[in-house]
Amino acid sequence: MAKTKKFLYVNRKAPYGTIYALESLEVVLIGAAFEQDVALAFVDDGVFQLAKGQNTDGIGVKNFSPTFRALGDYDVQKLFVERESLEERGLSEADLIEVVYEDEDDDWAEKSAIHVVGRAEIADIMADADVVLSF
Amino acid sequence: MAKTKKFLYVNRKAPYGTIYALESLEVVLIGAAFEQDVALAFVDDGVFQLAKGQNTDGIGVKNFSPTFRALGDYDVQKLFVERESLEERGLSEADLIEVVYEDEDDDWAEKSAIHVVGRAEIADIMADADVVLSF
Amino acid sequence: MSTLHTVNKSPFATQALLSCLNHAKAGDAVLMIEDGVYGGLSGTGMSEIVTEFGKAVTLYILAPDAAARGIGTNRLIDGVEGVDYTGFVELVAKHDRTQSWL
Amino acid sequence: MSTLHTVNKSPFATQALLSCLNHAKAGDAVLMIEDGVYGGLSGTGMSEIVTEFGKAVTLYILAPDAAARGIGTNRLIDGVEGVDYTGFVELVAKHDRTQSWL
Amino acid sequence: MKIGVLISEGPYTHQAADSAYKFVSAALAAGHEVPRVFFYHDGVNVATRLSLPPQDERHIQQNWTALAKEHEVDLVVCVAAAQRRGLLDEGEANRNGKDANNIAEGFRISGLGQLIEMGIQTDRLVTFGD
Amino acid sequence: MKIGVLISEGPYTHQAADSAYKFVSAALAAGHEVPRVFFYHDGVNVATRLSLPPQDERHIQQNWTALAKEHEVDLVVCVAAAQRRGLLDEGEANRNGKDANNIAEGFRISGLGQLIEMGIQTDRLVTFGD
Repeated sequence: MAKTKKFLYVNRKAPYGTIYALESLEVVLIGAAFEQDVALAFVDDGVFQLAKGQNTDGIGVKNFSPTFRALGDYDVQKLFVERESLEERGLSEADLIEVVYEDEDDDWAEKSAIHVVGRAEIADIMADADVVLSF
Repeated sequence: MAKTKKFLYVNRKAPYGTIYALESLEVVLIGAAFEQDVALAFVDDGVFQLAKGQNTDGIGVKNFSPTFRALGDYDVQKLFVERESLEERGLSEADLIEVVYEDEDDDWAEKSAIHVVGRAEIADIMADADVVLSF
Repeated sequence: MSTLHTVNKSPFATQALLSCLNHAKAGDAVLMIEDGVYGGLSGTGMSEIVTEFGKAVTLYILAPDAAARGIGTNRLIDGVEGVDYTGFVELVAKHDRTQSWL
Repeated sequence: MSTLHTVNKSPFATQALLSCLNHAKAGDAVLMIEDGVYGGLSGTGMSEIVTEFGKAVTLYILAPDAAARGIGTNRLIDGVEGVDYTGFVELVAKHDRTQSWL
Repeated sequence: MKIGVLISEGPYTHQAADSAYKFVSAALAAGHEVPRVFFYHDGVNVATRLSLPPQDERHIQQNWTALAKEHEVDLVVCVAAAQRRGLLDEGEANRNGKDANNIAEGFRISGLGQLIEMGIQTDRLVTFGD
Repeated sequence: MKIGVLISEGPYTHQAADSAYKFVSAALAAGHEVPRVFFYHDGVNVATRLSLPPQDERHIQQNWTALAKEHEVDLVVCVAAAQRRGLLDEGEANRNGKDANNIAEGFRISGLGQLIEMGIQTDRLVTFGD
């Protein structure tokens, strides 16, 4: 079997105006079954995908933000959110939904999968990936 | 018959990367047969549609810029190009293709259909239209 | 005579809102819809410029699109008014023409 | 280890090129394709910032896309190198990964 | 008041067809007339009857077909844009030697003149696109 | 070297499918392998056999079908994205009670796992989108 590769999903677009955010999430969910190293980066308007309190009743489009919360169950533990992108949009970590996973190496303690990091660290994460999928 | 309306076609997108510029031109050509008052505005990246010297041989996409030159034959005499948009892109009127028409009120003298005007005038033209079609 | 402008793009992603505001005339209305609603957020890198333009034009936001994106009315720039689709229709009827900044 | 970044949007329309340049690392390559080729133009409102970033990364432009848009090589920012599709393939092979800034 | 609507993007990918549907529904509910909706660019793809969205999502084509039937809205798909993108009715398919067609009930294929005509004959024209 | 390609936009509307075609042709000519091209989002619309572009324009679907046949490239269309947008093969149409299908020769419909697999098995992955 091939060695494990580092997959990075880069999300730069806002939800609902276009379908990229939803269809990106569908790839992540399928990809989680392949036992590769998986990380997600939320940059630019991609940070809006994780905004709390989304209610799509008025636009007739399905609200897919709860699906992000399921990522922890799929053992996706690395959702990197760019701090500069949040700040430019007047957001902080408190405005984001919670995504948690149970850490098997730490007695199944519940931990946050969301990591707010600076732009330089996002650049490092990008430069460390084997496969970058952009949405 | 209904009174003549002022149709304004607003072109804000570059050619070839997307089809909007080409399909906008197709609307203008059909619309020219309806004997309405027709004007085109080229704003933002739309000014690139009129750039001289386009050669699409290398990308396998049809070069439609010669079709602009035919607009004069369809009696389309008003192509307004925003000066500020040109300047931001390092362009001047000399970088644009020629589009001419024959002025029936001036002994069929050949005149340029391209009018480079300032942003305020573009705003006036927009505010004077009855129907605005955006591409 | 006045125009209803609609903007459906995030001002952090494209130049559509800025171009719209640069061409709107005093007395016009600008309705932010779809991803355009982010233009109504206060406390962002765009808020100041939107607020400044808002002195000449009336700014609206399509409330169902804002709610979909988790934007509460308390997060909006002062003076940005929320409307529903019925309000959108009223704005179209009230102004002499509608121009979409795509 | 280095990355080939591709940008296919006009820098006058979207933030893609700027975001790419803000994340590219020294030694990376940035290839402007499709409407992205406008980022290679000299004498524009974007030229200075692109030139500045070009000190750390290598800037390329897909020549067939530039020709399609009427951009002669004499209009390019100094140091921006034109490549054809074969050169594009070579850049992909030469760098460890490709990242598209859509 | 007569309001014409232009839809320039395809279903699901962009919100345009959803926004337009909500807008037209509200306009009709308010007593306005929406004599025609014109589908151009990728908007022509709204008219396919082969779409199979997930059960828990809206069915954009069926919503439009139902709305048009109830309120007698003329749903016009641009023929040139449709041919490029593979959206055909039976006549187009037969004339061009294609073995299938995919247009849904309530939509009809016609020329760009119908868009200009809509601009002339309505009091307002509203565009939903990308 | 093995290069995988992802196409995320539909034909004619965006240049993505054209750029990818030129890129893949050049990669194959340079001696690289392109084992698979994956079509996602509106990219699935490239696979319709009902497209009728004007005579003086390129035929994007036919170009891909010919290239795939000559070089044994696996053209895979994402099933979920395809169903939303109305791109079906005969089996999908039959299973879902649709009276027509529209996929072209040389393309096959499969799951997103094929995209991940492509990422694992190739040396490079290049995305063409919007």
